[in-house]
Amino acid sequence: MYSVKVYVTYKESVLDPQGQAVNEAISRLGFSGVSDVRVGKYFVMNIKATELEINQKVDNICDKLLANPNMERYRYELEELGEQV
Amino acid sequence: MYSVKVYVTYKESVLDPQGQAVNEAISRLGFSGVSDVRVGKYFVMNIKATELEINQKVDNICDKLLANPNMERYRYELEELGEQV
Amino acid sequence: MIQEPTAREIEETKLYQEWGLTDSEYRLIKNDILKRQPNYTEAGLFSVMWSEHCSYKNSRPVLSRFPNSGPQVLQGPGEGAGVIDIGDGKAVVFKAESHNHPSAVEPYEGAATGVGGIIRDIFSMGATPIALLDSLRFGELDNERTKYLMSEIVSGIGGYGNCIGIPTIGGETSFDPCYEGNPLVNAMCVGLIEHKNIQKGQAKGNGNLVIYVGAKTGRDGIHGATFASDEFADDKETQRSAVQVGDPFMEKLLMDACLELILDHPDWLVGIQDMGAAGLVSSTAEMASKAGSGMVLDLDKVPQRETNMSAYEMMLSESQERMVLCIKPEFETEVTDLFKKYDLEAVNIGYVTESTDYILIHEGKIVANLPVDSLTSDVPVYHKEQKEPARINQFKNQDDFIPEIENVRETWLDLLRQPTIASKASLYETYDSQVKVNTVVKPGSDAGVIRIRETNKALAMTTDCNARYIYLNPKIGGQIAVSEAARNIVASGGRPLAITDCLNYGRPENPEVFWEFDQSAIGISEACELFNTPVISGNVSLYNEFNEQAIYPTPMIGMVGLIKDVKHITTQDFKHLNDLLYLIGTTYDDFNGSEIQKMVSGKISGDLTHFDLKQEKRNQELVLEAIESNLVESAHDLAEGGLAVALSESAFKNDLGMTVELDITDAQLFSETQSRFILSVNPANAEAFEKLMELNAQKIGRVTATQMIDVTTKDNHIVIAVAEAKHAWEDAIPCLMK
Amino acid sequence: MKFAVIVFPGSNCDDDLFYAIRDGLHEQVAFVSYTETSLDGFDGVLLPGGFSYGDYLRSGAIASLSPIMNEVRRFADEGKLVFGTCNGFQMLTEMNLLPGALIRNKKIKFICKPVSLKIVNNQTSFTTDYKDQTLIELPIAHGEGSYYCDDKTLVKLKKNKQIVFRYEDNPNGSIDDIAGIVNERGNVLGMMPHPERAIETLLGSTDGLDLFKSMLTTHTEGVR
Ligand SMILES: Nc1ncnc2c1ncn2[C@@H]1O[C@H](COP(=O)(O)OP(=O)(O)O)[C@@H](O)[C@H]1O
Ligand SMILES: [Mg+2]
Repeated sequence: MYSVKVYVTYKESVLDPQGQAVNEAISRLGFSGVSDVRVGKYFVMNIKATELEINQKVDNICDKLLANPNMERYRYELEELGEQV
Repeated sequence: MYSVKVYVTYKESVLDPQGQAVNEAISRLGFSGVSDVRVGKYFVMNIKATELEINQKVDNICDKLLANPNMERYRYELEELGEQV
Repeated sequence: MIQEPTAREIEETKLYQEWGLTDSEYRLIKNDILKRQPNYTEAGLFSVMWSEHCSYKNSRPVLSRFPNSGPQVLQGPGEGAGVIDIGDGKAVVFKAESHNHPSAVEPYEGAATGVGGIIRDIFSMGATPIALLDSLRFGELDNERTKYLMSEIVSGIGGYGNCIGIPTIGGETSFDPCYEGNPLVNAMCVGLIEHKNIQKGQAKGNGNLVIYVGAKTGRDGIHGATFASDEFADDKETQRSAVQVGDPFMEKLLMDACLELILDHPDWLVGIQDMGAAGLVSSTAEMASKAGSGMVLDLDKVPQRETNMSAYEMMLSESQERMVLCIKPEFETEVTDLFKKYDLEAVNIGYVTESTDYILIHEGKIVANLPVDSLTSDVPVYHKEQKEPARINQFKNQDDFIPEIENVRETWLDLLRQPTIASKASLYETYDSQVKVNTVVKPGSDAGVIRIRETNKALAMTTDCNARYIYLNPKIGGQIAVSEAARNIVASGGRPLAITDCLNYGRPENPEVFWEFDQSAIGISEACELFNTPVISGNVSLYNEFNEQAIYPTPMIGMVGLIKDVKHITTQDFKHLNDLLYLIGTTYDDFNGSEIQKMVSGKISGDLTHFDLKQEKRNQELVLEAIESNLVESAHDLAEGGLAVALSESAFKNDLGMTVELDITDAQLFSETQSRFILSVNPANAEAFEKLMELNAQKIGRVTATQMIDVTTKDNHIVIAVAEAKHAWEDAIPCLMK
Repeated sequence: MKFAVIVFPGSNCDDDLFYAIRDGLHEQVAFVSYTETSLDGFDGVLLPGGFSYGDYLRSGAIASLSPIMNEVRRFADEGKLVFGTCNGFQMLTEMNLLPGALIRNKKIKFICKPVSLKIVNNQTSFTTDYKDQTLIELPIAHGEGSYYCDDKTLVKLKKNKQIVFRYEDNPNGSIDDIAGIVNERGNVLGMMPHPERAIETLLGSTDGLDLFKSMLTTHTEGVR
């Protein structure tokens, strides 16, 4: 069993209106020197799989569902948990 | 200058309907063994600050804006970038 | 930086072909227009402006069939949207647009930006948008992809409309296998305007300024982006055209700011236009060309979201939420300040000239210099070859389909479960249909209705098209599409004013497709002539094919009607016990192309018979007269699924039942003969009503409290609990979506 | 009585509230921009629905940082009447003028439809003109309207009778069917349904009018 964290963001070239709005709000709150805010999605989940399978499985789930290849990219982190069958 | 990544998730006690929906969608796609999906937000930004200030600054931004303490928690990672004044 | 190919290379490698220009078009540009080889930027401008999408070079001869004038028409096709007078110094502005291809690739954003685009068309006329409608076509809901597409497309439409705060008050959704790989997403926006505020997209007056407002330009949706051929691609990522992402929040600010400028400062403004397809080039070139002016643009001033954008990319980018203004130079600061108030950038990017040259400057150099009309009005027009598809003759010669009904009760319920007929509430309940508090009739009746404040009037609006009929017989199908829209308006208490359209077809190079296109346009024109509903705006979407299989020809009709007094607003729902039920129109065996034909035989075939435009008009006039004489409690037109479906739908909202006796066969309960309505009438008004209708209304029964649908035909006595029928109808789509 | 309707970038039910007061209640009403810093001369504040700042980040979050909101807080602290519907409710929780938070509807989707509500406390400044425990019908139109609070807060809300409206048929997964709550002092109300959209018979319902009448009653007869 793995604990999997997936991070999905828009590609650089895609407009991120939410990131812009958050950036402006941070400035308006009086914090200076903050730039290039981008907002993405973050998924945490547990996945049962062997060491051999896990990467392919996560890639598959990301490609098919969690990230939209037309506009997003993703990366993930794996953490092996104790065997819990 | 720091590159800052902030991760915001619902507290455990808060129901996460989006996480559930994603979990169901993953199962429907035919992937088995996936559970406890939670969906959160992920922010990437650049912040100009000294080593002394940066933690407090990020904490402040998170407390005041990026996370709502009534229902969310956050964590972050810092990466120092080259000086770019 | 990318090395752009030289003018010579473009000609030698025929790069222009990849962009969609033919050899003869290239020669025309080189030999007759420029008298030299076009450079990279220029060739790009021509290729996008001469595309079918921008120039209508293939569809123009067909569109010229449409009637588009009349005393009520204040603005016909040619501007952002058409404008129709509704009295009191007010006018209604509307247009529809398709976003089929973007939605097939990227359903949420494709649908959302489709809505965003059509809204800009409306407020660029100076009108306040008051309502949105949509028209959707999907494959069958039997696979994950289609479910995903529908769910995302509907979310995208709602996401944009809800956020900007314009109610979505109607639409249509239907399902046929031909749309599986190529769903249709058509959106319509309706606005209200005072005559004196009507704007034009024009850039006139030597020295007047060209102002860019709204979102920054990125490499979004750049035309074909075909030059990603590897020799130019240092960095593939940035070469590929990015998906357009809508920002309804930005558009709300842009809309409010533009309307403030138009309404409060008419003296500052000369012209205004949205940036739609082919963004900056199409908007600015059209504005100059319409005014007979020239223009100089300095592209270094264009607000850019990405670095190192070429002139080509900036001019062709389809980044959303942008507008172009032409203003008087003495008000530049005032205009900039007005937009600043809304946190928007307004940037002076050029000026109008007396000549008719269209000149672009980038990094201090002239990168394009063309006669402006060559991009807009001097585009070659093609008369495409036509050929009647073999199926048409086959359909004409085959026997009419007549279903055999074994269990009429089950058939009735099964029909209510067909996705095309079933309740669409699970879709439209995700749309805010009431924001701005003017919605009198929300989705769920024949037409959506918006009242007009400060008057007693209201506007009814609908989108309609039964593409199956058009597939069987495009000309009559075209007549029916307009008639059905008008019937929905009339049933709601309105008088049809005019139409807009989205003409969705396959490849125009296929002579059979082109024949369908032309024939259906003839049918639409004939109906519009008769109903006196000119075509005041519209949109053509060709190349709707998947695996070389064209969609059904689908000319969506968007119609707006005027309700003279809010008292006349009528819905389809039965209102009171004991009201009498009347059927207007005669029922024949019309099963070709019907829902029941599709249901029992899995496909459609045959010709369309019995339809008579004059009879249609006559029936509509009678119904409207009865409504306007306050003799009608509810009115519903008969469409897919015929009488059985219409009776059921009328019962659902208020959970009232009915007893009905009919001199028709069981099968005819499901016949789709056109030109029919069901009206309910208070018994106290029955005499006056019958007198008015003469022999055109047949009393068929009354509304009961039993909550039963109780119907007797020549063959059978059918009893179905309203609740059972309603469950079948309401749960069908949510069940399929699970 | 003079009402302020606060307008934020992206508000879109500001007109709805304006008309409810002007044409429904026949009292004075004016728009006040989010950039203003004073509410002098106003007797009641209305926070409209819509999508302030596009609902980016969290609905209501960015708007609640606007300059006018300090003044709204002061106004509330003085015991004057503050009402937020939909996005306005979300702002009030973001500012902690009301406890809890509004999260994504249980079924994820945006919902626009009329819902049945029970008046569970008619002793508040916003509900005196309703009969206790009656059912009314008001439209909802939201995607993030599921009311959430922790157990301790819920106990407190019940004990103090702060729950004002409950859904009969919970449309969004709100805890304890909560549709609207007041603060402890009773002068700040937030609710997801839209009373301002139920003011005219022509548009289907007048069940929302009594809420604004109650505010007027409270104002003329003194805060209870
Ligand atoms: N995609 C949609 N968006 C909004 N409303 C819709 C949509 N699809 C269907 N509706 C609504 O559902 C109701 C029934 O639609 P339909 O069966 O097409 O009506 P009709 O046959 O009278 O044109 C109408 O009120 C229509 O506006
Ligand atoms: Mg109808």
